[in-house]
Amino acid sequence: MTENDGYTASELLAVMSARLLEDGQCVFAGVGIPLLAATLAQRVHAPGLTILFEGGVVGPFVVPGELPPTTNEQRCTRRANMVMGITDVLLLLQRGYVDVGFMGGAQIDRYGNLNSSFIGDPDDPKVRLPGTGGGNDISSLTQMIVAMKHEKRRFVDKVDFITSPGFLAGGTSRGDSGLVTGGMYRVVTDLAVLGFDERTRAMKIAALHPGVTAEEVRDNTGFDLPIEAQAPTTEPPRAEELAALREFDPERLYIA
Amino acid sequence: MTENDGYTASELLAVMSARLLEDGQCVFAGVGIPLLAATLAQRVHAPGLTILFEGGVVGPFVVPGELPPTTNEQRCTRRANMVMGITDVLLLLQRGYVDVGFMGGAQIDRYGNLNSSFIGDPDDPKVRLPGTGGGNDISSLTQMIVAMKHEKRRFVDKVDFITSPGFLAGGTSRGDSGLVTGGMYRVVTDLAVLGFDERTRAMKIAALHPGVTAEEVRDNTGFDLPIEAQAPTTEPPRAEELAALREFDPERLYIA
Amino acid sequence: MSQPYLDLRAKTKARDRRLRDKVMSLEAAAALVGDGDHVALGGCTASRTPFAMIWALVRAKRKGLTISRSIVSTEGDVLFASGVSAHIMTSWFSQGIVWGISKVMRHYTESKRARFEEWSHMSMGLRYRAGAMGLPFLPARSMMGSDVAARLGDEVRKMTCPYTGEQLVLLPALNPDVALIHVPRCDAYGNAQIDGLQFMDADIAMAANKVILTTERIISNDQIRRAPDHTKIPFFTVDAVVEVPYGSAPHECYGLYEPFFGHMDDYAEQTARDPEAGAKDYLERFYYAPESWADYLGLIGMDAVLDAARRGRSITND
Amino acid sequence: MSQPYLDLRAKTKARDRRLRDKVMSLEAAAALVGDGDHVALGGCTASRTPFAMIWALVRAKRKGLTISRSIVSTEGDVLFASGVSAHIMTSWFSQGIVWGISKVMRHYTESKRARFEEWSHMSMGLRYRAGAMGLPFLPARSMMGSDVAARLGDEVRKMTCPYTGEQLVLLPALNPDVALIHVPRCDAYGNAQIDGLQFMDADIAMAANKVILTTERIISNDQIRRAPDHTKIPFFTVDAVVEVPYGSAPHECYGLYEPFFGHMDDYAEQTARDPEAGAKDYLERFYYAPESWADYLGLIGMDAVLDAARRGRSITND
Repeated sequence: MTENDGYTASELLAVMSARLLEDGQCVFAGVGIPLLAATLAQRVHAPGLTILFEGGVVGPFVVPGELPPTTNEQRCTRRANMVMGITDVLLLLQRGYVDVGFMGGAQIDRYGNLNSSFIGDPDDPKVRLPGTGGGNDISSLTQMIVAMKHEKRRFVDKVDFITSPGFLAGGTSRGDSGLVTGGMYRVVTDLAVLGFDERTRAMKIAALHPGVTAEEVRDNTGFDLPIEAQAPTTEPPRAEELAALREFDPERLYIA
Repeated sequence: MTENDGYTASELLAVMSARLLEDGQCVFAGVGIPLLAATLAQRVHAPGLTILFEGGVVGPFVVPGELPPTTNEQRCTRRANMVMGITDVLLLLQRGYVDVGFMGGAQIDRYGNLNSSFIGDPDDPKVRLPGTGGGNDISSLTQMIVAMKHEKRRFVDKVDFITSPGFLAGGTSRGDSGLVTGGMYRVVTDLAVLGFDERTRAMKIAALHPGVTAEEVRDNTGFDLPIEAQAPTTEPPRAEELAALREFDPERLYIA
Repeated sequence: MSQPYLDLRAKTKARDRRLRDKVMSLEAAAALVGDGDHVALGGCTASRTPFAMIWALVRAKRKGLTISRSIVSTEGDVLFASGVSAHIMTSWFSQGIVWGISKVMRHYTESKRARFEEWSHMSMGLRYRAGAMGLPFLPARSMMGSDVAARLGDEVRKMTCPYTGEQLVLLPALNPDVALIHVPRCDAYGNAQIDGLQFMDADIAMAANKVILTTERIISNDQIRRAPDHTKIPFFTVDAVVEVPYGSAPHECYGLYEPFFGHMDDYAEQTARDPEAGAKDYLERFYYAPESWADYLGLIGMDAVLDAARRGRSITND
Repeated sequence: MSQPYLDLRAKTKARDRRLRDKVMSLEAAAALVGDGDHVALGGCTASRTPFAMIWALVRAKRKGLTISRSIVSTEGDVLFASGVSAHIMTSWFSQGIVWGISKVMRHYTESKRARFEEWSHMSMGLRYRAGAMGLPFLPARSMMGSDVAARLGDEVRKMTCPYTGEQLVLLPALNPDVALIHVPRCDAYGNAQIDGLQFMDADIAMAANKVILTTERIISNDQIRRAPDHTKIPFFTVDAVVEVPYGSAPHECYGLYEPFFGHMDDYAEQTARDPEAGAKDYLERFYYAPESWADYLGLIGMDAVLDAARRGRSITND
């Protein structure tokens, strides 16, 4: 994926994940690609999508060219229906008002567990990452879509640290831990759309992006990644999708 | 106590209980005499008294002649510093911001337990009373002042039902039940000011109102009521106190 | 292990939570309440009581409702006497302290024809809040030692705090089937702004499985979006919006009208003489006879409406 | 059995909670913070960060503070690099997502000279809320199964719900020694109004044993009393009020100014090159050298102030 295809990897990510959002849903969106993709979905095919930001914002309209630097600044409240406290907006997840959580990821494993805390041994880390933010709560309490770059160092057999729970050790282990709802729904990358096996809860290829082979995906994945029978190829980003994205992010903060 | 003394029993109650409130305290006041007495205290000797109403009101000034019918109507918010939710204002008691709770009572026993729920057997009551309101919470979570008419049917050996806990069965039983703070401080009646023994937690006469004898108090009490050594006689209501009261309640809703 | 949480989530997921027009008539909204439902009422005592919706439910002859509210005033009498409910859960139940004990409440509860289930005021609030938070309970330091808790039996459990060894009571969550809430203004989608006293309304709306708002007026969504920090109830919790001016009469709506004291005095007098017949007569005259809410207000009287409004609006006069 | 609740009550009782004038200088307010205190910060990421108070604490060479906040941005770097704190409790710690990972945070934590104790975002909120409610903990359905909870050991307990048999985590209350909160306006007594994003501030104020408010402006108590439903923090929780225009710079204050992006870009670049020396140089230039908060703002630059204000005020332009 390069500029040669007419879009960047980030644009592809934003478009492909936006398409997974359905009209009428409440989506809890993180900053960056998720915010951009949710806004895109709202403008293109899901006008009844309600966006929630963890800063405490319900149903805002992000103003083109004024993307907020995080979900905790005034820009993300523009033309919102409601602003509430952080704890209260996170409790909407626990109460069940949120259909889908949507965030980026630094490192993910075969069961969809996300790590945004430590690279290496947590007691003596190579890199101390910024941490969970709302990630742990969102992924504990609702169904998840994750958007991230497909690189071998990011798709690892076992994350160094489970910051945001996916299916933990697979099978029924998530439910057994006390997390009786939610779980990973899709991981969207610049190469493919990934799903999870109903029983084992292991990651698998659900769809390939245009021009990408299963082999290429596996080469960029640190664990064995099966492909669904008849996994389709996704439709390339359409001109209107790309135009909308570029209108939102003219400074290319997130789509570069 | 009659109009012959220049004041009614209710006026005496309001004045005597107002005097127990100290400048700088936060008082959680019920409607009726408590509201009136707290307002009186604020105007006469405790300008730094903060009044809280269970409707969710912090630091109001009650407007003379517009006494609210309950603590849940707009009149009790007049010139308040803050209005918050009911649960939140009650939680101030649990957090410890409130120095004293102040309410009326229908029936009280020797350990200061209050009944405002049932006269007779709760399963087959002679009278179903209106219930606890905030009473149970206030008396569970802070130190209490209770203002009530002194009648034998109200001062009973054992209440039919403990709506608002005083010292329960006396001694350490209140703390043992899990109520680690609060407890009865004073009961103010139209005959006397009553306190509680430090050890047994039984009620006793702490002061007598002008012209009242210990005998007269006992005659109107349904249980044995000792008198403190050197229990003083209270100072009669002063003209300024009565004038202020009558300014607040010109329709004599509560002071009749 | 019971699964009320999974049931609650499933019900919530099945609701249409889009930003959509929910404006309807009182009668259409009343049809959203089913016989036997647990119905929570917003407001408190004589403030923002959802009287117009209660009026519609009485007229629709709804049966077997369990009612919950922070404090119950005359609407409890009406619900008992009309046969709409024989079970009210609250912390205090009477018209208001200046009118003494409700004879109607006494009549129905002492004869065991109806039940007044008593919880402490904060317990009611924490039960709604637990429901709003998606929790099965909230802990508290109140209610211990008293007969209020004892009478509720297993509904109030105790625990020892694993951090401090302290005793705590646990208050089980309430997730009402329906909440009826009266607000001064909201948009057609249900974003509601509430001035002044908030009571337990935000928690009740968040906890309930269905919310019916009655509102003094409907404002545009654009007005909501200009002050999103004034929204107290978000649209996605709301299922119906009904515009009903003076929708809390004869109780008050903050900043708009105070209680209709004359009407409430008359009601108290009439029901004190004969609770059952008095209440029935009252229902006949004010609930069944009028053809519309405007007719009902007309029976209360234009002078009374204007007087209540004058007093209500005076809150900001000084 | 420990007695943190009785201690909390005793501390609260000992505070002077009267409606009294609490206006003082930044320096006098800084003296209310003791070495070793647990200090909670209001705001979130780059919003309403109490930077003026942090600036004063750095200048006063306060030591050994434990810091807690919902999300920590550049103020965390400053607190580590200045030696004011070596222990920060939060859910996310870096300047902000557009600037990548904080090199200063990495430098101090990876070398074990400071500790970043990680809790989930909602857990931080519920810990403050438990403290605000006078409870020893609040239950929740988050944090289970993850290494975030596991790493916190006994601080996160589990329980089985006695009503439903479900597993719940318990989050222990936080009652900070001091809370530093920046608000757009409050009166001299500490009644604060906060527009827009509320974050965890109301809970933090209610939970803390001492509250220092910095405010863009002090308004009269009369203005507060005209709209008591807009008060978000009540006066009796507040111990000090300091008027500091642009008191969150270079972060934002809702409706008044957005973040000073240019300054934050420069900071990120300077600390990325050499976290320790970069941060020390930054502290030297912006914290120790200026004689006053106005001097500090002057160093950031009048153009930057005006630009941030223009952007901040534009929120209601459309």
